[in-house]
Amino acid sequence: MQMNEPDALFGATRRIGPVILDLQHISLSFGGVKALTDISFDVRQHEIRAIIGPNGAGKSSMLNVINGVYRPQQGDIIYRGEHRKNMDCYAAAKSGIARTFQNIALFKGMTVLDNIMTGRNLKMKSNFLLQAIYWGPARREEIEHRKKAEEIIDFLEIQAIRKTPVGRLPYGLQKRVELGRALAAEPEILLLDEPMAGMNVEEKQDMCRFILDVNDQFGTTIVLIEHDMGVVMDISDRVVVLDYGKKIGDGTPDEVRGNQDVINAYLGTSH
Amino acid sequence: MNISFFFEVLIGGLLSGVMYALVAIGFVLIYKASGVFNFAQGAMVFFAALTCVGIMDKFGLPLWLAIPATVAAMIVLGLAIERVVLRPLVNQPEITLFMATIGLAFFIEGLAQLVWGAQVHRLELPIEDVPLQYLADNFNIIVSQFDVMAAGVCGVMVLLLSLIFSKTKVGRALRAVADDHQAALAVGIPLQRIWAVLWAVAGIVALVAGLLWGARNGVQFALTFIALKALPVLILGGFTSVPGAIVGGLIIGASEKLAEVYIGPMVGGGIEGWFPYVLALLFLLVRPEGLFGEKIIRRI
Amino acid sequence: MNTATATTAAPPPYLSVNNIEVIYDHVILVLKGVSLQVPQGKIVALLGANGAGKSTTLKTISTLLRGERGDVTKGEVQFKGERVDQLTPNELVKRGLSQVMEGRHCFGHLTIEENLLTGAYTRSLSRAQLKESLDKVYHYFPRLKTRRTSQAGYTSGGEQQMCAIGRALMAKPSMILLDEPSMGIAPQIVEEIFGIVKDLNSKENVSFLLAEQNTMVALRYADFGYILENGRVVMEGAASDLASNEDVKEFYLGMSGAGRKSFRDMKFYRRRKRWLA
Amino acid sequence: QAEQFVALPSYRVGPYASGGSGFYGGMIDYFNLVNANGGINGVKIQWEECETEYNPSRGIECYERMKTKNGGASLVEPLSTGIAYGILDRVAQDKVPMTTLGYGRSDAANGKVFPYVFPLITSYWNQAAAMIKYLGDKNGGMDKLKGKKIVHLYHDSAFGKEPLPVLEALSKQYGFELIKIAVAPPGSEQQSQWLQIRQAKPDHVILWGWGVMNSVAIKTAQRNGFPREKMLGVWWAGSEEDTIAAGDAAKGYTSMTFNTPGNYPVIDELRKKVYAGGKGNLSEQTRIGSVYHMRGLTAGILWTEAIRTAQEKFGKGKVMTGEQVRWGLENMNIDEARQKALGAFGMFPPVKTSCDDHEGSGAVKVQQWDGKKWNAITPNWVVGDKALTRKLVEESSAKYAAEKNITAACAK
Amino acid sequence: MFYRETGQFKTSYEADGQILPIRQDRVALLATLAVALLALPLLASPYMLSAIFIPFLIFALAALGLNILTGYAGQLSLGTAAFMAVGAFASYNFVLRIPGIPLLLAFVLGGLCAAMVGIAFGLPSLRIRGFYLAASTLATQFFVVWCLTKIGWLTNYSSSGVITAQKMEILGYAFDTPARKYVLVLVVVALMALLAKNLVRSNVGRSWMAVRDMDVAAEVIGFRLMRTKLLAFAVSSFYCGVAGALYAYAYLGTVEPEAYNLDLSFRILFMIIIGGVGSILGAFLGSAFIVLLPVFLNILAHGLALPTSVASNLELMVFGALIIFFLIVEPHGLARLWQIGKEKLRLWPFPH
Ligand SMILES: Nc1ncnc2c1ncn2[C@@H]1O[C@H](COP(=O)(O)OP(=O)(O)OP(=O)(O)O)[C@@H](O)[C@H]1O
Ligand SMILES: Nc1ncnc2c1ncn2[C@@H]1O[C@H](COP(=O)(O)OP(=O)(O)OP(=O)(O)O)[C@@H](O)[C@H]1O
Ligand SMILES: [Mg+2]
Ligand SMILES: [Mg+2]
Repeated sequence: MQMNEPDALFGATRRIGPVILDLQHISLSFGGVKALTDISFDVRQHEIRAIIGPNGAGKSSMLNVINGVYRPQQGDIIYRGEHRKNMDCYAAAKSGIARTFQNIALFKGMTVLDNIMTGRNLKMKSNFLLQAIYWGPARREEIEHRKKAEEIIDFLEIQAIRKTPVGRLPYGLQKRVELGRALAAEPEILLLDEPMAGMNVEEKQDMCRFILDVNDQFGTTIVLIEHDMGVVMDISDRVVVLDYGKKIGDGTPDEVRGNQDVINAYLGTSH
Repeated sequence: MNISFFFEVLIGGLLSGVMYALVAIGFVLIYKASGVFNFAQGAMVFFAALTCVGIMDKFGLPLWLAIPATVAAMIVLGLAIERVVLRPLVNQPEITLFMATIGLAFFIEGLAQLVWGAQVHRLELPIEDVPLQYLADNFNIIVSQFDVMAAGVCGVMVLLLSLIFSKTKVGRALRAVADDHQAALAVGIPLQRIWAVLWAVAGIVALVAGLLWGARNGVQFALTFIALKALPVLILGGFTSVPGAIVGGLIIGASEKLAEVYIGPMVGGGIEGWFPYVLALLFLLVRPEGLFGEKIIRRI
Repeated sequence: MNTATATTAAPPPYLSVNNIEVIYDHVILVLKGVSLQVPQGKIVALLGANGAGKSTTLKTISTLLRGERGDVTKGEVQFKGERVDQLTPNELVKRGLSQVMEGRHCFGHLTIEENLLTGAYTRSLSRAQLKESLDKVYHYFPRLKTRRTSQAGYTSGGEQQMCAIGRALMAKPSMILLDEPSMGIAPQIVEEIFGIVKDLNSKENVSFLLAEQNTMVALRYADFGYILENGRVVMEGAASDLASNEDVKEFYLGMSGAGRKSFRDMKFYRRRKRWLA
Repeated sequence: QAEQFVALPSYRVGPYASGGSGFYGGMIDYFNLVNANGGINGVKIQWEECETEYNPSRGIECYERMKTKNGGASLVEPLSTGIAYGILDRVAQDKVPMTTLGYGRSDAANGKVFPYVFPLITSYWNQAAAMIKYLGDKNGGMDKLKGKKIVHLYHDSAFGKEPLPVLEALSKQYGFELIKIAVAPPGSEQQSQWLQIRQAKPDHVILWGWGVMNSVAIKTAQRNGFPREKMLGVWWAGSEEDTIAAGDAAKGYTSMTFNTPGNYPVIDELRKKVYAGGKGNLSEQTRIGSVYHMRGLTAGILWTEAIRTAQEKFGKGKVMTGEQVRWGLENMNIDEARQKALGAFGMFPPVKTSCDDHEGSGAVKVQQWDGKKWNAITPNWVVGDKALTRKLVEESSAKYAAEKNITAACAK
Repeated sequence: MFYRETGQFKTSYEADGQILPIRQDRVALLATLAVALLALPLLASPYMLSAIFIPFLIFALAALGLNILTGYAGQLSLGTAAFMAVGAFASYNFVLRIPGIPLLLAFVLGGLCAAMVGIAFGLPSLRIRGFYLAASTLATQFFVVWCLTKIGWLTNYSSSGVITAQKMEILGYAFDTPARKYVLVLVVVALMALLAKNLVRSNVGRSWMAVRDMDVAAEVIGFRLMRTKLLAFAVSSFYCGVAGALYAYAYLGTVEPEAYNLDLSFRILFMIIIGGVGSILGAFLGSAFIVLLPVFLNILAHGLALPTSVASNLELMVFGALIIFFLIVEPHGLARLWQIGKEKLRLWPFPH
């Protein structure tokens, strides 16, 4: 991986593919609270799809539905042509959906490296007895995955904190490590929940670059929740807007920017 | 099946359950206030009871004077625990605090026997532990009047504490503390003072439990073991609920007695040691936070 | 800004942090002598990259550091002319200094309203006064009102952030330490939050020390700013001066000579230029 | 001058501290008395205590630490079944004789298999047999036991189950119904057990309890209106600690004992020579002559007598090795005349040991609590069916020998 | 200045993944092992071997087991002694009933039995968390001991429910002296510690820690909660089971079920908390602390010539106070103190 080389990036071409994930008429409520009401939208291969909306609109809940943390009461999820009523976490992970969380959900007691290695767990095959003996295949496997993890560490420029327990890291770095953990799974779809919260502009720029590179380089499809409109408008291909659990807009950044409902509900007049 | 015998077992169980609840309440208080599972509660019960009879024996004071003296001792103990043990451990993981209370238990046990000696004492409360004549004569059901009184005391305590927790801002503050020490400090809840008060109150509750249990079993080291009887009550009722302690106590008491009498003989008896735990465990499978406990929030 | 008292002579610092040094876990040196002042009735912004030590500075001031195994090994903190680094957080809140912690820290099992009510713990208020304070917070954050009976643990990230800010306001402090208030908040609410800050500042003369990543907004509202890097203050000055400083523009505002650049057009990772280290 | 070193892995904290302090207090008091009187033919006794907390692991450490000290320990008494088990093999290897007064393995009475273990005076099996004998006598003859109901209320552990073979065999033999009711340790709650007992309406309740279980049993019996006179406890349920804790409820309660309560010249001497000089081991003088204290005194007497016996064979005024003391323990004969000389006539049954019989007696008494103190209610020592228990001893020790590959033989 | 890793660069991930990446540490560990295995059996007194080192190692093994469950997988358990009991009584029965079975195989089988019991009692952990689970694990403790006293077959119908561990013989070689027993225990414990270290630094270990730190996130990443938790219960119980068997065979000899009581469970728990939750080294340090401290205090109290009842109670109080003291100084246990000490040494003589 040589993403640090700008030339490599100029050459890459982004090709938006067919719909890979289609959400149809999703409704989700908790007791009396309606978090999502009849929401449908789709995600195409290779695209960067943003979800925006005011606080409590149901954005995070949407991601939770996509990867099976929440089970919607209604609706259909079609992922790679397969219909399902809902996902379950394990199946989602297995089929290539990885994510980051709004309230950082790193494993606090583990080092950065270990956290990133956990992202590769689904790719590890040797059983626990072999691992206990740590000989032969288990050892080779561990080293091979360690290499991948190190590539990600290099990519995210967090070499220096490799062996630091994540609990000690400042907020912004934790966000980056979490991205690393998701990337380690080499996902097909990457769900990012406010990856740039708590970062300054410079760090956001870096993060954007990471996201764009992942998208370019691996063709990873990205679903992104972000409150920084600058970021959303600059890097996403299409944007869904939610408000009070309802979809109020969907389209290219420019379309959304012009949508009066969206302006009223979310963007305000200053944008 | 003999119906009156069944009722006798049931009532006996319910009343024992009240006695368990008495100890469980002490746990609840501490858990509510700090999210700490206070392993030293049993030791505190022992310490309180022993101090009370110790004062009576050594200084020849009557019971009604020994009790306030012991209350004072328990308050001092509560303050000391806060200052020396809890304050430096603010915001530490629960397991660390739990462990500290184990150290505390050793300390208190050693202290109690160091000060008051190792021998067993008797403790006579003004109310005798004999069957209520009326019930025995008319229904052939034996219910000890002592137990009835204990139930009354327990009821009053539950009522009082529930009121404090539900009607005052301290109650709310306690729940806040149990959720997040740091944030509680940040909003200005005087954690230290609250803890000190709560431990002192838990000490007084321990004294009540110690007096009742001590009158029943003798004041001896084994009083520390009754904590083991209170645990299933606690998990069944929920760690954070005072009414839960009493409801849990009744359920555990009744079912353990019924099980020992009706199932015990089939398997060789002595099942009271584990039966309440297994029962509570099965119950938790349905409600992982106990009957009235706060639901554990697992969300990302 | 409080124009009535504004004179040319610098007002005595309301809060002053003198040369503090902080070590975590006995070995990790995080602050290497940080000094800063907040004059009464001013808004001071604390800027810096991830890990610069902003949160640590705020926690040192509010003495919440102890709970995280951090030690202040040098320096002192003064609030209203009194040394406060040995006080408990409770005493500080009573003296009028409140902190909104980074990462929300709501009481998950309490409802939103109960969360807000705990905020008023240090004040003994009548029912009516309490209601009034609550209404004020609900007025600032209407979203909270609709969720007032939900357990905070089940509300959305932004709602929790609002709850945390609202909770601090309930104590009616005269000085607020705000740690990343805009994090996870929708843009127009961010504006509103800063509006509230300005409002409290000018109407009730509340002073603010805010650690903020959204430099653009922060400098717009602040009077004064400090830039922290690797546990040291590397630059300080009036907000307007900082905003026009070329380096600050480049690193913190994302603007180069030609104005704002699109995020998509960033083709290079930043080779961080630093004042120090 | 050389001293005879003995090891006391004692416990003075924790749940059993009251018993431990009384028992070891008695032993130490007696050693002090012996030393004050010039020792055993001039050889003073030297002892060391080590806190075990009644915990096997710590007990073993104590034993290992003390066994080589001061030229080697020549006797040990852990007063804890768990610790006794833990050092059972070790004492044989190290040649340190261990006494287990009234507890531990009953089959250790067979000295051919357990050369270094001495369950002196009486074992659980003989006690159980004696209990039935007593109950038979009380009912007017063993044949009167037919059709009677006896409840065995026991501590649900190895300890409580130990007498079952004896009781079961006797129940078959004499035709009484044996109802076994277990109490889950520690036994601080027994309502259900006593309701069951009330339901069964037994003629007697044998209380095979330990620690808090005893006082709770007595109390709960009272709560359920069961007469205490019909309760017969083991000797671990027959001390002041058990009855005082139960308060008035204990009045009339009976238990077994192998010490006759009362005052003895040796105790008077103790007060004069030891306590008057401030060297008494008990912190409360009221406990002098209490059950545990007297049991400790008895142990002290047996130990000194064993050493004395050994000296007679191996040289008076010399320090005996563990092996030599073992011989002494195996060849003791404390008859009534000797007891008189010791000022302890009747305090414990006469003891005569041999290689076949490490127990040396098997006789016990029954005592009753009158609300203030214990009184013996059997004038003579009660002995049960020793043929039966002997058979069990043989069988069980043979099994142990087989498992351990030991060839049974008397040590020289 | 003498504890520096300067100049030691890792050229491969393999080298970096070593158990002890710093050369000094490796040398020190090997030296310790060599001394423990070669010198100690010859030099140490039988007392040290049989009353200190053997229980120290056995408890360390049990603590290791508990640490896997509690420290790594985050499931607080108060039933450790029960698993030890299962291991001991099962091994006893294997040796008794299968003539000629190799002793070590019997230990392993005993451990496997414990693992199965562990899995059974681990099932509730899928729903129950925290102290609720901890209190529930007491069910294991009481139930297992109850079974052992009730089911005569398990104790070969010995009248009192006591078992006598058979002679330890491997390939005709009898392990009957303290030194021999010690060597056997040491080898078993060292091997199992190595395996445990391997486990916790590979994917299984990470899955445990992930579940411990945040189980919802672990699930999202693709760890299966049920499998992970049950595996932790199984492995942990296996370790405890083997430790229990060693406790019976190499230490106690004759054992009643009561020897595996709640008290023992708590002692093991102290060990991991004092030593360091989630650290292999911590299990050893904790075990040393809990085994040695009472002995040390006891000897100290003797030296002061206090009346024994005072001394004993003071001992207990000091023990309790020291636990609290250590927790305040370092909540993460001795292992962390050790680490901090090393970090300080690395910086020495410059303060920072
Ligand atoms: N509890 C802790 N233990 C050890 N180190 C810590 C701890 N908390 C913070 N640190 C370290 O202190 C440094 C400063 O952290 P701090 O949280 O103050 O940064 P910050 O400026 O607030 O960053 P951010 O913008 O990401 O919130 C970081 O390098 C971090 O690794
Ligand atoms: N597990 C839950 N139980 C109850 N209510 C929930 C739960 N999860 C989400 N909600 C509610 O559903 C609504 C949508 O929440 P969600 O977290 O999806 O918002 P969001 O769009 O991500 O907002 P933010 O930008 O503030 O993060 C909120 O009102 C929240 O309180
Ligand atoms: Mg969200
Ligand atoms: Mg910060």
